Amino acid sequence: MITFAFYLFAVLITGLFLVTVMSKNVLYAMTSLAAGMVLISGLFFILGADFLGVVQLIVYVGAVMAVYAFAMMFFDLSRDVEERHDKPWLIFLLGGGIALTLVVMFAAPIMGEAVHALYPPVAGATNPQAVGLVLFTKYLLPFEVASVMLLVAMIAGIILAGKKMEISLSAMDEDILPDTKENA
Amino acid sequence: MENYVYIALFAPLAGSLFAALFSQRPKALVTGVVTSTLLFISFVASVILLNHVHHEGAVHVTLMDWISAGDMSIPFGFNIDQVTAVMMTVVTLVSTVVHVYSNGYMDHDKSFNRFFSYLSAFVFSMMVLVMSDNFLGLFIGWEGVGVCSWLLIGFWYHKADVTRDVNPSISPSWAANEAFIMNRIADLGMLVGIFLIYWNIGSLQYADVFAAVPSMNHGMLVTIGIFLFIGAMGKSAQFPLHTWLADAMEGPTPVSALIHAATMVTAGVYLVIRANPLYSAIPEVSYFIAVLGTFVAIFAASMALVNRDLKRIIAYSTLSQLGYMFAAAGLGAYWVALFHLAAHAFFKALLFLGAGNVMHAMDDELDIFKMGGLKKAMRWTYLYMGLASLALAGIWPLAGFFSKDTILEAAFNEHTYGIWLVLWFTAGLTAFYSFRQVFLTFAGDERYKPLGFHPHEVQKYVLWALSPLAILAVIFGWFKEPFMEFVTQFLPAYEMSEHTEHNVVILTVVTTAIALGGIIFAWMRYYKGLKRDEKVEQSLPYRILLNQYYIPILYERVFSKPYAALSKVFWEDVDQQVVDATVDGIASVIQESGDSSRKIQTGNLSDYLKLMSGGALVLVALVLFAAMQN
Amino acid sequence: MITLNHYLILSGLLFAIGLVGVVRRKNLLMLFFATEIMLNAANLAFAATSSYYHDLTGQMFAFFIIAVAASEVAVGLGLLILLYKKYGSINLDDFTIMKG
Amino acid sequence: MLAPISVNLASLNFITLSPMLIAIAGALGILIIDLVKKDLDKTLYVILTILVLFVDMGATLGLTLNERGFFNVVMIDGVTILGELLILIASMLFIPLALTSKRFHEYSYPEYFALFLFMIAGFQFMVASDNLIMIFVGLETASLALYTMIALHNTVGSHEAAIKYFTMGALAAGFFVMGSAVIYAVTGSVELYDIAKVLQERMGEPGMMVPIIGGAMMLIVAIGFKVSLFPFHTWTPDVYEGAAAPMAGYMSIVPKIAMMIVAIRVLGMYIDLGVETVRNVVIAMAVITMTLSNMMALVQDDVKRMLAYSSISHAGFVMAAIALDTTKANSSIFLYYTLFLFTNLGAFTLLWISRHKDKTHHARYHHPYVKFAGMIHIEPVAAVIMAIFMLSLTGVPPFSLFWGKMYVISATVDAGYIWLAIIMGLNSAIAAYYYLKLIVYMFLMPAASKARTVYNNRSLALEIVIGIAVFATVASIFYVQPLMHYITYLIGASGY
Repeated sequence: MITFAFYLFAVLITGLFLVTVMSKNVLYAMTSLAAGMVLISGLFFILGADFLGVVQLIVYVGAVMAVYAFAMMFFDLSRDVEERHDKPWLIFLLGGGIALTLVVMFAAPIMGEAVHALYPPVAGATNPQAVGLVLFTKYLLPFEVASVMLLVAMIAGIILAGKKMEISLSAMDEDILPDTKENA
Repeated sequence: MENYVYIALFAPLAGSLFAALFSQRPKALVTGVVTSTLLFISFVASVILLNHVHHEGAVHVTLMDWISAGDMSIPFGFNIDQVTAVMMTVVTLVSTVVHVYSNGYMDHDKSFNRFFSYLSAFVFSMMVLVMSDNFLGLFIGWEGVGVCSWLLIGFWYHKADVTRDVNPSISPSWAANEAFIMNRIADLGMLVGIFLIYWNIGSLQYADVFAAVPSMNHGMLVTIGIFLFIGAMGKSAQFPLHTWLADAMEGPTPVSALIHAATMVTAGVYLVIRANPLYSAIPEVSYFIAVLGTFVAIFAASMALVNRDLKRIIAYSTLSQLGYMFAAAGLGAYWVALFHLAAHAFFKALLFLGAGNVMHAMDDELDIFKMGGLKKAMRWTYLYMGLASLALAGIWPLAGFFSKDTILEAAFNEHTYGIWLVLWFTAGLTAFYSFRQVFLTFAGDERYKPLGFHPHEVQKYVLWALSPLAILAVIFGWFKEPFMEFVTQFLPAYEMSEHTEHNVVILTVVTTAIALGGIIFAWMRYYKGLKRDEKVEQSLPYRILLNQYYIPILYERVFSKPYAALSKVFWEDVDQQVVDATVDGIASVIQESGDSSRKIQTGNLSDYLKLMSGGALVLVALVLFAAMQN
Repeated sequence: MITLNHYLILSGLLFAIGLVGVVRRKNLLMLFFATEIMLNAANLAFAATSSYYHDLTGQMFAFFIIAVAASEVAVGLGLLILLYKKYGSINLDDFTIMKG
Repeated sequence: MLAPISVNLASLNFITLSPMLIAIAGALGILIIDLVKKDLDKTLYVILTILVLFVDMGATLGLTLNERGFFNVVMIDGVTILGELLILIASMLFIPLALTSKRFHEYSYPEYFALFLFMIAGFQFMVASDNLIMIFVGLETASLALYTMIALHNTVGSHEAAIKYFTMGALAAGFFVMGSAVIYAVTGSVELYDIAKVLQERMGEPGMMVPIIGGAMMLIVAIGFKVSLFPFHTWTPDVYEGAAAPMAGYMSIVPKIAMMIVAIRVLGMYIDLGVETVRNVVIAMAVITMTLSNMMALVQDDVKRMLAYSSISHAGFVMAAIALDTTKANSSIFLYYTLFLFTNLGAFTLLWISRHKDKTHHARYHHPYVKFAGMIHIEPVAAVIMAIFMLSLTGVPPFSLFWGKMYVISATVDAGYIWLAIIMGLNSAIAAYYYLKLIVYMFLMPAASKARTVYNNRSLALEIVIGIAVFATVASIFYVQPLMHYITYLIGASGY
C-alpha cells in the first residue's frame, strides 16, 4: 500500500514540477507548484513527519503560494510569458547530468550500521510533541535566529516595495534633492 | 638606550614624511626648520649613543623577526658598536649642518619642501645602512641612499641636455641616471656577494657571518670579498666606476656636500671596514683594494690639477681622498681609514658648502677662471674654505694632517713603499690643486668684474651653521689617540713597527714638506692672479687631464655607442622580430585570454546560473570518477 | 518495499527538475518557483532520512528550510516589485547592463 | 503525558551568545528609536551602530576559548573569535562611510542600520557554530540583509546587482541544503564533530565514497559562491559594480571571511579524514580562480570592477591555503585577510570619496581609470594614498599585503606544494600590471578635467577611515609579527 502510494506520489510530484518548470503559463506553473507541494506534504505524512507536513501545507501552500499569487497579479502575467532560449540542449544536458549523478549518488547503500540516532523521538510522544521537545531545547537558538531572519525579511520586503524607493537620492543631483531631514 | 636608537633612526624619517606632506605646496619655511630640528635631535641621540657605547659597550636592538619564511629567518635589528656610533655621529652632524645651510641655499627654489623631504629620506637610508646588524638591512639602506641620490642629483630635472663641451655632465637628469646605472651595476655585484654569504653561511647577521669566516673555504671568501667590493666600488666611485661622481655635481650643492663628499660615498669604505674580519682573511684582495685606492688617489688628483670647475675640483679631491681611505683599509689599518673618513667628512663638507656660497654669490657660475679676488666680498667664506683646504692639504695642526699622515705611515709600515711614494706624491698634488682653487677664487685680480657679477656674502646664520664644521676641521685631529682607543675596542688595533716609529718624524717632515711645497707652488703661480699659458693648455697632458683621461668619452665610444648600435641591430632585427614578437605575443595572449574570458561575464543572469550549475555538475560528476579510483 | 534510497532518488530527481527550472527560466518569478522546488527536494531528503533513522534532526533542518524559503520569498518578491515598478519588466534578459 | 524537561540555565552558557545578542539588541533598539521618533539624523544611527559594535567587540574579546553553549549549538574556538573580530573591525570601518557629504539613498533609512546589525549577528552565528543548521540560518539571515542593503542604494546598477546576487544566492542555498541532506543521509547528523566521527567509520564501506564526497562537493558549490571561486564567481564583478563602493569593499571582506571559516571547518574536516579529492578540487578551483580573474582584471576599464576581479583573485589565493589545512596555512589566511581588510576597504573608500552622483567620465562606470588621470596634480595626498594601497595589493614590501602573501606562500611551500607557490607568485606578478596601471594613470597622465574630478564626497569620517587604513597598511612592519603570533596562538589552541 505504502509502496503504491509512494510511486503514485512520486510520479505525480515529478510531473507537476515538470509542468512548473516547463509551462509557459504562470498560472499553470504556480498551480502545479502548489499541487506538488501538497503532495510532498503527503509524503511527509507517509514518513510520519506529521508536524512537518502540516507546516509544509500552511507555510508553503498557504502563505508562500498566496504571496506568489498576489505577485502574479501585480506583474500582470496572465498572458503566456515569452522566454528566449538559445541552447535548449544545454539546459537538458545540465539537468540530465545532475539528475544522473544524483541518482548514482543516492543509489549507494546509504543506510549504515554506523549511524546512530542522536535525537530519537521520545517514546510515547506524538510527532508534534517530539518535534517540539527537540525544537525548543537543542534547536531553540536556530529557532530564535530564524525569527530574526523573518524579521529581516519582513523589513526588507516592506522597504524594498515601499514608496520611498520611487525616487533615488543616490542618482539625483544634490541641489534638486527634496530636503528630507534624515539625510541632512 | 633603545629609545635613543629609535630616535636617532626615525627622527630623519619623521622629518622626511613631514616635508613630504608639503611637497606639492609652495615653499614653507616650517619644513626646513622642522627637518633641521629633527636632524639635530637625531644628532644628539647619536652623541648620547656614542657616549654610551664608549662607556658601556655596544647596544643591540632587535626590532622584530623580519622575514621568517620557511627555514629562512632574518631578524631585523640594529647594532650600535663603536664604528656605527662614529658613523652615526658624523652623518647626523654633517646632515644637520647641511639642512640648516640648505634653508639659506634653497631659499628661492620652488621645490623647497620636496628638497627637504628627499634630504631627510637620504639621511634615514644612510642611518639604516650604518645601523643595521645584518647585510640585508645594509643593502636596503644601500639601495635607499642610491634612490635618494638619484632623486637629488636630478633635482633640477627640468634642465635640458647640452653637449659635453658646454657641460661635461650634460644635464642633471643625465647625471642622475648615470649615477644610478653605475651604482646599479655595482649593486648587482654586491647582491651576488650577499647571496653567496647566505648560501654558504645561512645567515646574514654580521656576528654570525664573521664568526663563520675562519672556517670557510678560502676561494669562496675571495669570491665573496670581490663581489662585496664591487658594490663598494660603485658607491664610493672607485675606478673604473668613478665617472658618475664628478657628474653628480649637477645636483644642488648641499647635496654634493652631504652625499657626494661626506656620507654616501663613504658607504663603500664603511662596508670594507665593517667586513674587516672577512678582508683580513683574504690579504690578496685587501692588497688589491689598497693598490686600487692608491691609483684612484693619484688618478683623481691629477684630473683636479687642471679643472676649472669649482665643484668638480672638489669632487675629484673627494675621489682622491676616498682612494686614501681604501688604501688604508686595504692595508689593514681599518681604524685609520675610519679616522680619515670622519676627518674628511668635516672638511670636505665645509669645502663644498663654501663652494656653494661662492656659487650663490656668482649666480651659479662655477668657472674659477672667471672668479678671483672674492676675498673682499666674502671674507668668512674665504676663511672657511682656506681652513678646509689647509686641512685637506694636511697641514699641521689641522685634521687632515693627522689622518693623512697616519695613512702614509701605515703604507710605510707595511713596506709597500710604492704605495707610500704615490700617496706621498699625491699629497703634494692635493695641496697644489686645493690652493690653486682657493687662490684663483679668492685672491688676485677681480676677474668677475668685467663679467658683471655682484658677489655678496651669504646670510649670517648660514655662516654660523658652518662653524661646527670649521672647528672640527681644525681640532678633530687632536683626538687621534682617544679616537684610536675608542674604535679599536671593536676594530683590530693597528700597531706601527719599531722601524716606523723610528722614522715617524722623518716621515712627517717629508709629508709636510711636499704639502707645503704644493701650496707654495700654487701660491707662486696663482696668488697674484691668473696667468694663462696657452702652450701648456694646448699640451697633450693638459688636455688629457682636462678631458678626464677621455674616460667618459671612451665609455661613450666603447660602451654607450656600440651598445646603442648593437641595440639598434638588436632592436631592429632581433628585438622587433623575435623578442618583441615574443613579448607582444605573451602580452597579447594574456590580453586576449582576458578578453575571451571576459565573454564569460555576459551580464546575463541566466548564463551565470548555467555556468554555476555546469560547475556544480562537473564537481559532482568528478566524484564518480574519484570514487572509482578508491 | 520502499527504502530510504527510493526517497533520496526522488529527491535527487526533484532537485534536478528545480535546477532545470533555474537555468531555463528567464522570468524571475518563475525562476523563484524553481528554487522553491530545489528547497523542497532537500526537505524531502531530510524528512525521509529522519524517518528512516528515527532521528528528529532531519525534520528540524526541513523546518528551518521552510522558514528560509518563506523569508527568501519575502525579499525576492520585494526586489521583483521594485524592479517591476522601475523598469516594467521582470525578465532577466532585460537586466544585462553590467557585463565584461 | 510527557515529563517536563528542565534545563539548567547555567548549562546554556549564555555568555557565548553575548556578541550576537548585543548586535540583535542594537538592531532592535534602532528600530524602536525610529518608531518613537522619526526623521532623526543619520549621524545618530552611525554613532549608535559603532557603539553597539564596540560593546560587541568587548563581548567577543571577553569570550573564553574552546567553550560550547546552548546545547552545543554555539561553539567558541580560536577561529570563531578571530572571525568575529575581523567582522567587527571591518564593520566599524564600514559604517562611518555613511557620513558622506553627499546624500545617498540607503542612508536615509534607519532600517539600513538595523539590517546592518542583523547581518553582523547572522555572520557571527555563522562563524560561531559547527552545526549545519545554525550555519545555514545564520548565513541566510546575513545574506537576506545584504541583498536588501545593496538594493537600497537605489540606482539602476544596484537593482541589477541585488537581483543577480539574490538569484544566484538562492541557487547556492539550494546546493547548500542538498549537500547537507546528503551528509545527513550518510551520517545521521548535522554537527561537524559528529559527522567526522561517523564518516571515519563509514569511509571503508563499499560504494560509500560517492555520497560522502558528493555531499562535500555540493557544499563546495555554496562555499565557492560566497567566496567567489570559479565558476561560481560571476556575480562578483557585477554586484561590486552595482553596489555602492563601501558596500563593495565590505562584501570583499566580511561575507568571504565568514564563509572561509565555514570552509576551514567543513573542508578541513574532509581533508583531515584523508579525502584528497576535496583538497584537489579546491586547489584546482583556487588556481583557476586566481589566474582567470587576474586575466579579466587586466582588461577592465573601471577601477571598481578591476578591484572586484582583484578581490576574486585574492580570495582564490587564500582558498588555496585553506586546502592545505595546516596550522600555518590557516593562520596565514587570517593574517592575510586582516591585512587585506584595511587595504581593500581603504581603496574602496577612496573610490567612494571620488564618487559623483552622475557618471562624469564614462557612460557606464562611476570610477573609470580616466577619472583618476593626473590625480597627483589635483589631489596629491589622495593619489599617494591610493598608490600605497595599490602597491600593498600588489604585494610590494614593506606594505601590509606583502607580509600576508609571504606567509601564505611560505605556508604553501612548507606544505610541500612548491608548484602551487610558483603559480601564486606568477599570479602576483600578473596582478602587478593592473594595479600599476592605476598608478600610471594617477601619476603620469595629464589631468582630465580639473573641475569634474574634485573629490567632493569627502568628509571627516571618510578621511579618518582612510587614515586608519593607511596607517595599518604602512605600519604593518611593526605589528605583523605580534599579530601573527596572536593568530597562531588562537588557531593552534582550537586545533586547526
